[in-house]
Amino acid sequence: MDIIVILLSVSGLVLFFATTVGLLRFPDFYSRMHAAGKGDTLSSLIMLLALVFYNFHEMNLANLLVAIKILLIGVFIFMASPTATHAIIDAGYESGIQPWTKKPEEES
Amino acid sequence: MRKVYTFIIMMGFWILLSGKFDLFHLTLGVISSALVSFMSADLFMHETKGPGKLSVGIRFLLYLPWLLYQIGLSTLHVTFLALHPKMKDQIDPTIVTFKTKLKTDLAKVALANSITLTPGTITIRIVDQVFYVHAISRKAAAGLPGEMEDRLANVFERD
Amino acid sequence: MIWQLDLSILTLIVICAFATIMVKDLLSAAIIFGAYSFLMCLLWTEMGAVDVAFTEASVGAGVSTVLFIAAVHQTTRRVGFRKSGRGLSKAVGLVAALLTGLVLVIAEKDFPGFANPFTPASLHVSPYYITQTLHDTNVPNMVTSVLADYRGFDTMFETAVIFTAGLAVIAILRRYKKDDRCDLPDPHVISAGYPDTIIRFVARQLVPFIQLFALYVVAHGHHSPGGGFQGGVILGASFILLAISYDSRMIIGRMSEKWNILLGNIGVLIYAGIGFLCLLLGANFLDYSILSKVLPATDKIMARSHGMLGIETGVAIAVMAIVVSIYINIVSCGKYDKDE
Amino acid sequence: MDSFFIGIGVVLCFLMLLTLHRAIHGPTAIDRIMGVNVIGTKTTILLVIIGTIYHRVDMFIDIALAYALLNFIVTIAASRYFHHHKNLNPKGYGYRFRKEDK
Repeated sequence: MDIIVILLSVSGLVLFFATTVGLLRFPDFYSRMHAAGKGDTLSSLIMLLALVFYNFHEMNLANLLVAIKILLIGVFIFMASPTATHAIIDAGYESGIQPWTKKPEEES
Repeated sequence: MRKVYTFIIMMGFWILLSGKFDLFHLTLGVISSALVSFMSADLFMHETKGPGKLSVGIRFLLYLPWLLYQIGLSTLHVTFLALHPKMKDQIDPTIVTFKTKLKTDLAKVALANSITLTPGTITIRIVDQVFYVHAISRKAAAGLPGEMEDRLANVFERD
Repeated sequence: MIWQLDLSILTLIVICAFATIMVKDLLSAAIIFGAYSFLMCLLWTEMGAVDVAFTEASVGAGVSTVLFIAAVHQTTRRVGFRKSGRGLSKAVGLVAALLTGLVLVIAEKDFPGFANPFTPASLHVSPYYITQTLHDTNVPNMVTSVLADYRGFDTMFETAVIFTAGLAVIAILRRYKKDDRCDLPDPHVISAGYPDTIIRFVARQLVPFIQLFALYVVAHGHHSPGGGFQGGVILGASFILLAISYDSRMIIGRMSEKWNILLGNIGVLIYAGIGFLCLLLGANFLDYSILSKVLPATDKIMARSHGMLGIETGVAIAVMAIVVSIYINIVSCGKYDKDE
Repeated sequence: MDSFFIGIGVVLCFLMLLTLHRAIHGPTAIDRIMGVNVIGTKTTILLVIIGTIYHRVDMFIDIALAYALLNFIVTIAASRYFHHHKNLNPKGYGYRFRKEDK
């Protein structure tokens, strides 16, 4: 059981790390948003799943309720995170950020 | 009618949250759920048509595993791009538009969020029937709207 | 206390605090302050102060950052500062800060050591609360019982302070003249952009869950962290979410100005009314155990528990009304019921 | 197992530090909103992890739930600002003591 928990949380951490690196490395706002919006959702879900497994070591009502609440957090993140991503990128589009393209001299 | 549905859903949510099943707390739960369904039932079920919802819910649950698979793919895609040493050669961002055939708000929102969660694309905005999508590479842009729209049309707009 | 986490979170907090001061763009400062509040909540949680952490979570994430952004929205993003005399004022500020720091450092040595078990507070007051709370009041969460019962008087006047703050905001911002023009283009702003289907839909689905969660927090303040204040703030935040994703008419339709002010009054009245009820029944002010005469099927201990629930409800109603009223008055430029 | 979770918490804090660079440095205010949104998600996870370390998840879970519900509001409010004020990065803004201020 512990092996599953360790495996899941380490993979979640790796995905979080990739998200953060993407957040720092991508060239423009829109591509950074790809990193922030996508990497975050799945890695949070994986981490939460690991915590559910860890807290569910023995079967009783209290543990079951805690596990359900952690899963509820996952559901709300799953609903809210893409919407927040959309809100931010929409604000960027509205305020007229130029997307980065292969040939930067063509714009301007 | 929609107040009753909202009340039932809220009561279920309360039982999950509360975890206390004595009479006092259940009474509080009934009062709170009634209050919430009085305040915001019209928000929660804006366009409901009644009991036809159940089959839609079941089909949506069947759609979720495919979506999770896509999310996994997209995360791996982003990871690959972020850690690639010559990342700027790999990406080629564009903004594309396309017209959808979905009609209800629910289906459009589900499509928009699915696009956001699948590899290489993010929905920027919806204006009436037209989606503005930012794609990180030409290949991702070419795949729009693709399979997803058909699946969602199957979920939400089949009679 | 986990020192590894303590240290890393503290580093982040210090960086955030400096960044908030150094950034000149006020909108960015408000946003970074949001991150500061997240980290602060983590620090409280990590030290085990769960109720304080909950307050920080609900206020920081739900209300305060939104109010800052709304204020920046209605005024300006620019920081105003004088060109001349900056050197002198900075020198004066530095001297004042250094002097205050020196005084604090000197005063620090009179304090008891951190987590010292032999201070007067740890020897007399805390053990009583720790050992007797459950026996006295049947409330497992000590913080709730201390706030609402043992020190109910304090909390009542805290509620009154919040109420007064709401009144002050109304007195300063509200404009009653019909022809009073606002310089800004649209008084109902922050949200009246084009209709964004996705945000509206998701907000609509989330609002009932947020409201029910708020009521759950109020009702379960006895058993888990939370209580009237946090629940009220979250309830207010749900209305603010509606106002942001639609526009402020959406709230005004649900809660007109008259109702809003009335609700604020009712909240404080519930609190004071329960106190006076105890007085009428022949006990001290806010001594809930006497309520067992009125409430059916309760002994004295359960009466204290139920009395606390009553005043928590009052606090929640008052806080919710005040939060909504402050937000609407800032956003609509003081024209709450403009269209009516 | 506890020390494993403490290690995970410290690594998450380190990642938050990296994200904070994006949140503080910008370049635009929208990048800052993005950074703060990511920090908010990480905070939610870290709250549950702290609860796990203390073996009282039932106490800490409510705070995490509140964050999962409320984190969304700040992001939307901040991004709504740009529907009315379209000046993204006006001149003379940024850090104090930069050259163009003088």
